[in-house]
Amino acid sequence: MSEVVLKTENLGISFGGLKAVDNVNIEIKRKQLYGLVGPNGAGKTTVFNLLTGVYQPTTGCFYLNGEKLTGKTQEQINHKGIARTFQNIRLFNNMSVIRNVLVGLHNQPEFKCNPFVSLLRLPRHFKVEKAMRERAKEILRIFDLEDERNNLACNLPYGKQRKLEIARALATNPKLLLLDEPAAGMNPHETEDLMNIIRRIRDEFDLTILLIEHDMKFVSGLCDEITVLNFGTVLAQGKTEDALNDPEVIKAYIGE
Amino acid sequence: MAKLKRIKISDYFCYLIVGAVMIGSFIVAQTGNLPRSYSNLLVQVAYSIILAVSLNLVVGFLGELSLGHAGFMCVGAYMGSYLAMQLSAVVDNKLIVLIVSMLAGGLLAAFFGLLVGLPALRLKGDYLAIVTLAFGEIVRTIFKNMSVFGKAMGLSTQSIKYDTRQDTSLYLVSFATVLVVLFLVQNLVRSKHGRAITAIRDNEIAAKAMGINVTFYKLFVFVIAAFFAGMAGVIYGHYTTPVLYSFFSYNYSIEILVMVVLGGMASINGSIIAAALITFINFQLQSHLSGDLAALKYLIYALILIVLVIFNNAPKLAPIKDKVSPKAMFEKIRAHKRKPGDIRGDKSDWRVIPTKIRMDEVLSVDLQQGNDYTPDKPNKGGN
Amino acid sequence: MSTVLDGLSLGAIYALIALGYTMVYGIAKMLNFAHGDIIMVGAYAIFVTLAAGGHVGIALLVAVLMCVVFGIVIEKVAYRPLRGASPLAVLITAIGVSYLLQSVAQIIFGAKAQTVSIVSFGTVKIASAEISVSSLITLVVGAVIMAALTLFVKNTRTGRAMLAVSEDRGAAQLMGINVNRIIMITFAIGSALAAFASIFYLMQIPSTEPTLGSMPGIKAFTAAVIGGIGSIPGAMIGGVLLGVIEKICLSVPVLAPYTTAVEFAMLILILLVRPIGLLGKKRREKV
Amino acid sequence: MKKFSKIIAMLLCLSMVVAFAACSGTEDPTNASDDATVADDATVADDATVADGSDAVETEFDFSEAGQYTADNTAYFIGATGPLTGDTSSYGISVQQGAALAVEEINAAGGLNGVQFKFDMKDDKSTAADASTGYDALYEAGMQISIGSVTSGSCESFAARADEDGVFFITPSASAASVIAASDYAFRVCFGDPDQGILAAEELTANFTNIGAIYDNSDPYSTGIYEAFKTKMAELNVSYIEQSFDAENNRDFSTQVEALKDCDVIFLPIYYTEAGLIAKTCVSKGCDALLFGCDGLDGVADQIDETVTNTIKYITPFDVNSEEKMVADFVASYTTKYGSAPDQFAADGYDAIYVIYNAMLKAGINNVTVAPDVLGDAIVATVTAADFSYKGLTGDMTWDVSGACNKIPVIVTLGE
Repeated sequence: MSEVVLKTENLGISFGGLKAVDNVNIEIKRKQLYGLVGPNGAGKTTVFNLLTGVYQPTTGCFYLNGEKLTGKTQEQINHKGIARTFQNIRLFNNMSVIRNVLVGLHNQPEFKCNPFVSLLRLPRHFKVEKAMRERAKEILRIFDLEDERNNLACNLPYGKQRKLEIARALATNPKLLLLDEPAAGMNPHETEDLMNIIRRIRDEFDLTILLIEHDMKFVSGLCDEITVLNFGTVLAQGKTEDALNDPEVIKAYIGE
Repeated sequence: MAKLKRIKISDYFCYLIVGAVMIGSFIVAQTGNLPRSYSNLLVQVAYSIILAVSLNLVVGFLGELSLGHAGFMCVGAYMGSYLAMQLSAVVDNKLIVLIVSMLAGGLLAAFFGLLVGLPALRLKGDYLAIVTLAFGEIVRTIFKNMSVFGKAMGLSTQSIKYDTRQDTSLYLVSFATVLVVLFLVQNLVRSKHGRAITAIRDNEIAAKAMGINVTFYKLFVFVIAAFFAGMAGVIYGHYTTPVLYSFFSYNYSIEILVMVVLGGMASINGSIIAAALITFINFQLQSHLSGDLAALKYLIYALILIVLVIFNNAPKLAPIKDKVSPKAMFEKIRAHKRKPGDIRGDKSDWRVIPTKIRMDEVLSVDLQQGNDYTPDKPNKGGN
Repeated sequence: MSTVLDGLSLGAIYALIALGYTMVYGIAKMLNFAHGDIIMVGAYAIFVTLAAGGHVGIALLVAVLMCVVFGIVIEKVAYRPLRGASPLAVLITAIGVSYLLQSVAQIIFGAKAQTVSIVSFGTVKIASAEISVSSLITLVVGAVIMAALTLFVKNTRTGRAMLAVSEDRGAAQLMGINVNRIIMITFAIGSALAAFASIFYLMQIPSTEPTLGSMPGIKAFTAAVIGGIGSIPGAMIGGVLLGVIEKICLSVPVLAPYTTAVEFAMLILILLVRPIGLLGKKRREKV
Repeated sequence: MKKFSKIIAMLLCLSMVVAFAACSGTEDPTNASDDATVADDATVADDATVADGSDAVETEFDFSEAGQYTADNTAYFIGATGPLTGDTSSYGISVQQGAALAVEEINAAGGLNGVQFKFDMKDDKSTAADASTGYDALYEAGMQISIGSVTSGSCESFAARADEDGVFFITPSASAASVIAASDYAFRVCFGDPDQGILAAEELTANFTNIGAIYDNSDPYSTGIYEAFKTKMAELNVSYIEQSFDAENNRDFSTQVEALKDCDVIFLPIYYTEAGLIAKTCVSKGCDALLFGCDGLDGVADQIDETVTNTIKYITPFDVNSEEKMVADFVASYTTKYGSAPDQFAADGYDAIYVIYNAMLKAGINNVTVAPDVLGDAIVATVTAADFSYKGLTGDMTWDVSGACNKIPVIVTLGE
């Protein structure tokens, strides 16, 4: 169980000469829960953006299960198996909860349905729609959102919106899930709940998870390995305990 | 789980009203009491509905502002009518000629839709709006100068025009077309593809991250909308003669947009009602305000427009509106029967639905370009 | 050569109108489709003053006054209630206002074009081409207004408040800026610019009719977009560019009937290369 | 919005149904009421312009039966459509005012055998669709005879409808060939576009060598004349410089005038609004060419001021400065009524009404509820008869079955 799912090689990007991310090398193994931490502006979200194709890296490249994904578009990368959530929640606010998840299911091969089939409402359309709904409900059940499925996404409380975003990402059936501050804005109880869910989906869906988080309790409770970023460069890397106790890391967080 | 499908009336409301008007007018026509002006009004209503519903696909569902919808209609009207005239010399059946030319006109317009869709991939908001406007103007300028389409004299469609004295079936055909268009649009909107399209509207970045093929769907919507507008153009060509480029100006595109906005973004029923209403108001104003009073026509139209829009949208008037609105009262009666949090549907109130018409440009006075947000070019040798 | 000069002076008019467009757009965040009709209001104000025997200077003053009053009233009555509503709703109201102004003008002044006998300054010879003095004045005044506007926005309290409102209306309000007042001032300035545009328009094209504003309005909108909406120098450059292209097209007989198509095709090309216009400011959505 | 508009939709559907029902009430064709207002042909109006009556026409037609929509008419209803709003509205309004003046005069003089006339013009914004809508509204309001539409595009649409119903119309100003070709019942008062183009080509080549032309490529009237002019010039093998503009989008003519600066004459097959601007551009460009135009140029005198020194000539059937009594009277009463001098559109509108009046008088129409198609056939027969002619403001006119008007053009000169 030690095959490498995500591997980045010297990943870096610069904006107008300023290196936002530089020389990041990460290796994440299958079913690993991996943390990416660092102070504000350290370039964590930029790494996510690089891994999902929002930005194209200026230097370096990354591989998913040995396949090079650098240069692919966001859609292609998602199809290859990387899904993400966003730091500032990006739900489809004017759509109901279940439809948010249904959008995530859109590209699953078993739900393929030609637009013209839908336009004419051929039998396949109904079959697919029904199957998709069933599947979406299953996913919502994991996150305890099934009862809210007909609510508008924007009417959900904050914690549930975060969970819905994860559910939606999960619906795209990823191999690697990137969670950008999943516990932000949650109370301790919700955080505890979320940690359980994350472990559960890792096991149930055979997932590898890379997450950004500021809550160190959350990180140390969940992740076995982390990378600490500061000013775009890797400050420390390795076992969570070791990395967090690295003097450089403490300095970066607390200051001199 | 109860598998019995609940039939929601609101889902079929549009078919009901369109069908009712169609059958109702047909019955009236059979008794010989349908005045020609009304059968002609019905044709106008029909092509307005097609235009408004198809534009709503672009503006309401995809969230891109298009000011060039009349351009697609123009393509359909010129090319489709021209084809119909050629066809009518060979084929005897008027209905077949109309249907074939409608499909052909639609396809040609769809091709232009593809052309307009391409910049839509790169441009946003107002920039896209002006490009669509520009497209509409370019199209009609080109048609204006083609001698095969009669240059500034327009394309005379006398030979295919329905003689409304003997043959009032055009409105029936048009309404049948409306039903087909509605069927297709409703199906699209209520399918997974419709969800993908609305997802792009709600949050393009998230939609991309979910693996939605944004390029495909944007082009798809533009093509479909253009196809329908082209069909509306062919109906127009059969309805009146000559097909004249001046009709398809951006003013007409805006009129279609007014229908969409008044009817409500992403509300097909609303588009139908607003299209019928505006066509009807225009018809009444034109019929009743003649001679010296004609100048009042636009005055009244403008006042209706301003008052309606302000009444519907002004944040400060919202409490007053909720009080007087019959639907709000109806809701109140139903409210206690319903569990809170059981609000159905995702169309919501259109006022809160944003379109990507981003009005977020900044007034800038500096000449240098801010490229702080553009990533540097990838280093080719780096991998 | 003279074609280019003609284009410059036509472009200067487009640029003046585009300046007003872009100001209002940048600050009030709305496409003011009625802006062209404010020019029509100015043109009729000049027409009436001149017909009553007034001097050109007085006419300009009256026009500025009328336009500013119209601008402010329209903003108050038609746009202010919609602050915070969907931008499309405001767009539709602006179209309504445009229709309204046109029909009122037709009711008052009739549909027929009215000749405006405005002083002609004759022509001067520059590099073997004759150019009318009024065109030169238009260009110079256009440039001066642009410079003054830039200075105003950069260096005065109100100007900086405008910038703040255009950056972030909510934040500006929190900082104690009276947003309504700033937007009103913007409309007043935009309308005053329209009044200037109308007098130069009349110098070039000495005739006024109710639909006078719609064509320059749409051209100015195009110019503003070419230059990058919200950019003051961009509006100027876009306007002049549009004017020159229009004139060059018209001077080639084969191309002349397609002038409008060429202008708009150029717009599309520019936007495809630079999706934010020539000098537009890029804002990337934070992911 | 939705809540609100749903209600409106209900109302709309209701109103449609009600409207249908209401209309069915007025449609009863059996209700051929012989209202008291219908006068017998006892009193013959003492109008000087009446051509000598012949009984031949009268006997062929039976005017007694009322039309579907005309049964309730208490006055002969003349309908028209024209641009009353929008870019070309000044032309429509001129026609409307000229026609209204004529109707007023006729009514004041006692109408047709004591029966009054009613005139109504619907706005069509120069578009085909609105012209047909306007036609329908007029027809159902009881229109019996018409002066068609003002501009060519919409008049073709009007003609297509009128042909279905057999409604006679004589358009004051829609000069495109396609208009009278579209219907057997279509006639016109003005010259045809091609005729003017050919005439202008002949006139210009005979007198000038250095010829330029500016036309409006967005306007059917202008392109109609220009195409004929172009063909004729090619035929005569004379070269000239061509310039064009698009009235919707260009109002600045410096480029065109610059290109034609050295011409002796500039041919302007356009309307007077733009011609006035071109004349003024000539001043600022220092171009002293003669400006030669067609009937659309009539009215240009209002559009220029004393700064314009170019001589302007145009082919026209109507000269506002004519000494002729009929013209002078018309100009006087028009100016009193509307506060400005009439242009050729007004004169054409005025003439069109009088042609209809005279034709009806000659055909011996005696039933105010006469069906439009019956009236149409009778008037076509009357107007195309060899002995029918009308001397109006715009010259002596006769018509053939094509619907074209034969009259002799005059060339008017301004500022010589």
